[in-house]
Amino acid sequence: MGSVSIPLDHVLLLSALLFICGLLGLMMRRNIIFILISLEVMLNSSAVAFVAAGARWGQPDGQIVFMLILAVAAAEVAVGLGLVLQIQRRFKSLDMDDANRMRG
Amino acid sequence: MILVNLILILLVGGVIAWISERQHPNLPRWIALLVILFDLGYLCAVADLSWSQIAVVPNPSDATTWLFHYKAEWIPRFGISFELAMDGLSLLMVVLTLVLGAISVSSSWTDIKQRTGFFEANLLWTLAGVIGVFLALDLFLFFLFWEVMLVPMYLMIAIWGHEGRSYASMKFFIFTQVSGLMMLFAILALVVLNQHSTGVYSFSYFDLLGHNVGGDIAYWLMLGFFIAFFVKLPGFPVHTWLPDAHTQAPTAGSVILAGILLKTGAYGLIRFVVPLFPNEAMAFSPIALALGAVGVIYGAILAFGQDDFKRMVAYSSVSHMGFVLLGVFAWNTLALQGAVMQMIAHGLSTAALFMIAGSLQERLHTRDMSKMGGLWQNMPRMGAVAMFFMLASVGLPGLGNFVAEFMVLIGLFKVAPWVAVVSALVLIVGAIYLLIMMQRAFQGKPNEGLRLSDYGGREMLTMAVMIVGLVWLGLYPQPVLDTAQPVLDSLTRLVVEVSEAASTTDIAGAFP
Amino acid sequence: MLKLLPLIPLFPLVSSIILMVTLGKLPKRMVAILGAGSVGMAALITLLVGLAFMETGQPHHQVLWTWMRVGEFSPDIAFYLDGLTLVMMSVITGVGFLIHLFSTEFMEDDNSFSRYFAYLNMFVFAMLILVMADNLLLLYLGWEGVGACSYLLVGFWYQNPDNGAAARKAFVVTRIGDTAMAVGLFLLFTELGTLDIQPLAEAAKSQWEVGDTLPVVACLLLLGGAVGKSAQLPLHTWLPDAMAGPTPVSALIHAATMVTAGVYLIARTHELFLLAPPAMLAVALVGLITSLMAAFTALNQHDIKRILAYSTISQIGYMFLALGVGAWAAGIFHLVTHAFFKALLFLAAGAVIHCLHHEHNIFKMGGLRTRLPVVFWSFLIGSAALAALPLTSGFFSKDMILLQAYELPGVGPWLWVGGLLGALLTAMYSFRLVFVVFFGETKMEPDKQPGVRMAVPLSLLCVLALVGGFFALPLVPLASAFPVASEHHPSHLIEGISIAVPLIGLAIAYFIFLGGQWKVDGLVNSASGQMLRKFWFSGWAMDWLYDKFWVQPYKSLTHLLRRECMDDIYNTIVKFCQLLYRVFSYTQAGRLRWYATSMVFGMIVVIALLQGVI
Amino acid sequence: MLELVLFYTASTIALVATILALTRANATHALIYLILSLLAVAVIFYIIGAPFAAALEVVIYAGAIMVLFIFVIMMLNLGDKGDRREKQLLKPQIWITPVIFTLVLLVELVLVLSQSAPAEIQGLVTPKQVGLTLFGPYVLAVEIASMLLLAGLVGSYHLGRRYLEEGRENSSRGRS
Repeated sequence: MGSVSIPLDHVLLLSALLFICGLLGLMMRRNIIFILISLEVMLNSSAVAFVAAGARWGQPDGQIVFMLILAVAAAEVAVGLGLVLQIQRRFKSLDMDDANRMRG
Repeated sequence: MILVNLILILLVGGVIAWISERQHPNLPRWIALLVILFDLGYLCAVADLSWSQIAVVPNPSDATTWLFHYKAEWIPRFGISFELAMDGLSLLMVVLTLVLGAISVSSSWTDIKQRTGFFEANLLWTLAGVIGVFLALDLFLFFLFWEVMLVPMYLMIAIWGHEGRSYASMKFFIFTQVSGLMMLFAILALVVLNQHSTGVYSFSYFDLLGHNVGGDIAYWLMLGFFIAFFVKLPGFPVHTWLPDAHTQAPTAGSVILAGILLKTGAYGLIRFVVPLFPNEAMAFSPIALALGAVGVIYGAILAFGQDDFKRMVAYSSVSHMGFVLLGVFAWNTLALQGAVMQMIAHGLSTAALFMIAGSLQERLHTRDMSKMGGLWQNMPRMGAVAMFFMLASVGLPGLGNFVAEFMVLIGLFKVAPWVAVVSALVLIVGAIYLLIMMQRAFQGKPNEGLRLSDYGGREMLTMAVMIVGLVWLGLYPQPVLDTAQPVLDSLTRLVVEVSEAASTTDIAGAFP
Repeated sequence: MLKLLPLIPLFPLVSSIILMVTLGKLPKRMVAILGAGSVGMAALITLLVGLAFMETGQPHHQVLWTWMRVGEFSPDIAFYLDGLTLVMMSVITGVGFLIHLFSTEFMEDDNSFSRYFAYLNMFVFAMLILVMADNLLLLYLGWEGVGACSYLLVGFWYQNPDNGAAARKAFVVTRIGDTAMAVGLFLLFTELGTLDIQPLAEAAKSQWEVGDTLPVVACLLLLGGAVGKSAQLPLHTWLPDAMAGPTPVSALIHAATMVTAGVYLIARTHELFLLAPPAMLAVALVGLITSLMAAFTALNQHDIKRILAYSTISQIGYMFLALGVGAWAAGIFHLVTHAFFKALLFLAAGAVIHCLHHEHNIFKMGGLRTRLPVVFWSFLIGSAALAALPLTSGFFSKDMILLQAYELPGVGPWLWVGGLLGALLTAMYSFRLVFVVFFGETKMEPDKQPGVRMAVPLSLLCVLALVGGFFALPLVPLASAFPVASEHHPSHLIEGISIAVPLIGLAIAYFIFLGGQWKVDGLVNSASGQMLRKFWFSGWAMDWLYDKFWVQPYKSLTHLLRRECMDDIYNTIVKFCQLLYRVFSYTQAGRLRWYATSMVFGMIVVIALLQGVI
Repeated sequence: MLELVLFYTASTIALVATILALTRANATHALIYLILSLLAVAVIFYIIGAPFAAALEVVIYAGAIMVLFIFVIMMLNLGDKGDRREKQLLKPQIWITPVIFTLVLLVELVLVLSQSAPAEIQGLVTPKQVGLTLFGPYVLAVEIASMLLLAGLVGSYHLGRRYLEEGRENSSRGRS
């Protein structure tokens, strides 16, 4: 892998596309599971960007941030799924439009 | 220190009254009454004033010429100090506050049954705040007291009020708070402008007095002060908090509200608005006079339309306090004296009417006049007392209100004859609603089945104090006039000097 | 002796305060002694003071204390005694005492006996202050004081709402006049710098010329006050209703004293009026028109007290006429004689009512001549004086007025003709009353006879009504107070006509109401006759007019405003805030997707800004 | 050259799998696609010279986290209930605004990216480098991450426990 010629732009473009996909999923889906999945996608896409940026300079910082993102994702998923359980119990549905108790 | 003690006695007394409730539920009342009387006694004994002292015309911008003066550093960095001072005008107001305070304690003797300690504490704290307002001459301190007196009053309405208390207390609070905010802006702007020209921050009245801001900004600052006091007065059209607050407040609350709190607005107009911004206030006077005249008539007309006894009295307050506004903005000695007299006379007569309303509510459990009638038969003493205060409110010569209204009108007539003529119409419309009130409550067919207790000794004594006060004011008001005269002289002179210096248009010519 | 002056109002005042403070706990005998006695004492002192005054004839001025002093505004509590004051004081305390005496019997059965005397004494006090006042402000104190007492006494029987309404009407209508007067005081003070009556007159004479506008305005404002208090057009409507009060009250307040306060005011300030000829003419015209209208109305009433009330209005109209033509002394003379005979009439009417189970309708009475002889003679004498039959007191005073009116250049003869017509009507209605009530067949039997405390005042007043005209007493001191009219006797023809007219009236009344020679039923019962009757009965529909154009609009105005339209402004602010709240709370719908979308929108905008796209 | 082909293939797979994952009605299917997408991303990591990241992506992301998802879905026992409403996705008023927004955003991102100078991936970053840096200058971040994970642990335990306890109560209540 010595002669790497992958353009950074393209990796970042991929990251952007993944991010957009996640965002679109976040906005369109009602099911909270899918919302969590979309969040994962978005986190992952940013991770791609970080790793790519780290690789661009040949520095490990990108991967370290990736690991931090991983930690965030893990914690987020743990809490998020706990919430999913609660929402399912309380509203008998995973549809977030039903769980709008917070409307002003 | 005398002035600080005056306030401290009330504050500490409030705490004691609050605590004492644990010993006996009746104790707070006695303590409150004694604290107020002690305060009054303290003022009389320690002050030790002679007429010759009072007769000295104070220089408004020199604190040493005042009767008392106390100053301590507070926040020197911003020129804020704890500065109290008393002249004849504040002396009158403080005495009125304490007398009416004692009366209001008496009026709520049987009215308040729960949490008496906290009630009396709030009452005393309100009085402390009001006295602070009357004495404070550091604008920051003044604003502090201005806000401080609201909170216990708000609590009194919100906790011990009648059925619509939360709406009324909220309305009261919002109206006074918003207007107070405008005053705060005006105070800060005034201080900053003063700093620009002199280089030091100072909130002291004495430092700011000579400072002539000038220009459009001064007009707006004047309006900031004016609105705060005007809402409190209350003037038309920002009077609407008053009928609600008065109606819903407990009797003692109404007495304090009508008797004292409204006077702080009038006091502010005399003490701050005109002296700080003489030219602007005089330029504004046609509008203020028109508002005053409209308020006078409007209050009387609306009072006629009310069924609720207290609401009617509240509107009569709007009407009567309009005279104060007229008196202040006519700004000659006669009208100003009338305004001061009106503050005192209205304090007594309206407080008495509110007490009567309170006693009626206590006995009949309603304030609706359409459900009353013929009560004279059941309660001749109360009827006679009500008749007296009704006639006082109508402005019967020989009683305090007449002297006040007549002096305001005769002073106003020099400045703005037509405004005086329109305001004089209140002699007619005022009579209409007060007579109807008497008819609906006390005259007409009596309800034979009703067994009501007439006024007892405590109530008659309280009323007698006010009756004697009004007759005294009506037949020999000279001591009051003499006390206020030097202050008003100095203030009117101040305005004349300033307007001569600025050579603005003649005041009299502004409103033919 | 003159130093005793302040004692005169003090006696009734102290008595009144004692009665008020004791709240009816005193025994009735005690109350009667206190109530009537205090006025009696006042009358006695008035006599002493009067005698002392006659000796010197110099006006007496006594300052008690400074009422209020602010700059140049410094009215005192001070009394001023001259002939005019003395005459008024004599009438108030003298006639007042007789009426108090009468009341002790008339009101004997009333529960509120003590309250009654408290009010009545207070009234006497206020009235005395009114006439004794040295400045217009103190006069105004008395002026308002008598108004308040009148209000209290008209509504004395408060259980009946009608009485309350009458009392309120009396107070409010007079208050309209009072307000005009107050404005007049403002004007006088602002222009002349004082309210003391004597310096005021001096200042007016030095500052104003005859025919200036200001004196005319000031005098018209004062006239407004006088018109209200004295029940003249257009503020006369309260007086007939005020008859709701006890009859002695009507006699004292609404016949003898208070209603003549307007006459007193104009006489007191006559030096101002002399500077304002148009105002003088207005006074005369108001007086003449009122007297004629009220006389027509009196002819059609059937309530005995209302007839007398309208007659009072009419007679005060005469006094105004006198003042308007400059016959000051004649006006005051008529005031005095009127006080005698009208008090007599009212008291006699009171006695009739007292003895006939509180019946007021004259057509239910009749033939009382033999049943109540004392009352009959009193009434007859009173009516004769009222009708100005020759040699009674009313004859002299009325004759004087008419002759002086005739002599006024210009409109004088016309005023005289009007006055004569009034005199004719006066004779007609007064004898109609006498004939209907005391002659004819008996329709009701009296259940009691007036006792001695009623009979004595009646007889004394009879004497006064008969011979009061011969008294030089009122005229001597008056001469010092007023400019003397030119002594110039008119022709005998004029005097003859003046004498004849009341007799003609008497004859007409006799033929219509007693003899039955003239049948007027046909005329009365015709459609137009009925309408005219109704119109006059209602007092020229003035009440209706005021109700339509003043009372009702005011009521609807208050009804419109009572819900506090100012609050609508603030409620609009509240509504606006609530609207904003609703709009913004819609964005906080609790929908995650909406939040996400709005976040994205925000992102777009932020990035665009950072990139400088926008 | 091979790397380029690999990169573009993996990118395509990652994108397509992500799109498929987000448009599934069934959550389990979606997760499978998502795992596929993550694996593809792991390949990309490897290609751009971050083997350690690639390993972590596979082990933790595709392995642990996704398994967590699947456990929960199995625990909820969803069935077909929720699926029907998801069909509304196809209605334009649901998707039109998000799609427009995201497209705009994409355009903006592309614009941003296009402004930077073209650059290429430098080369391999070994796990040793990563480890040294991680516990060198970034040690504080590690601590923060550990705190975060602890908080996540406590939070999920708290939320999940209440769910389980109430479930037990409900079932015991049902029995009695």
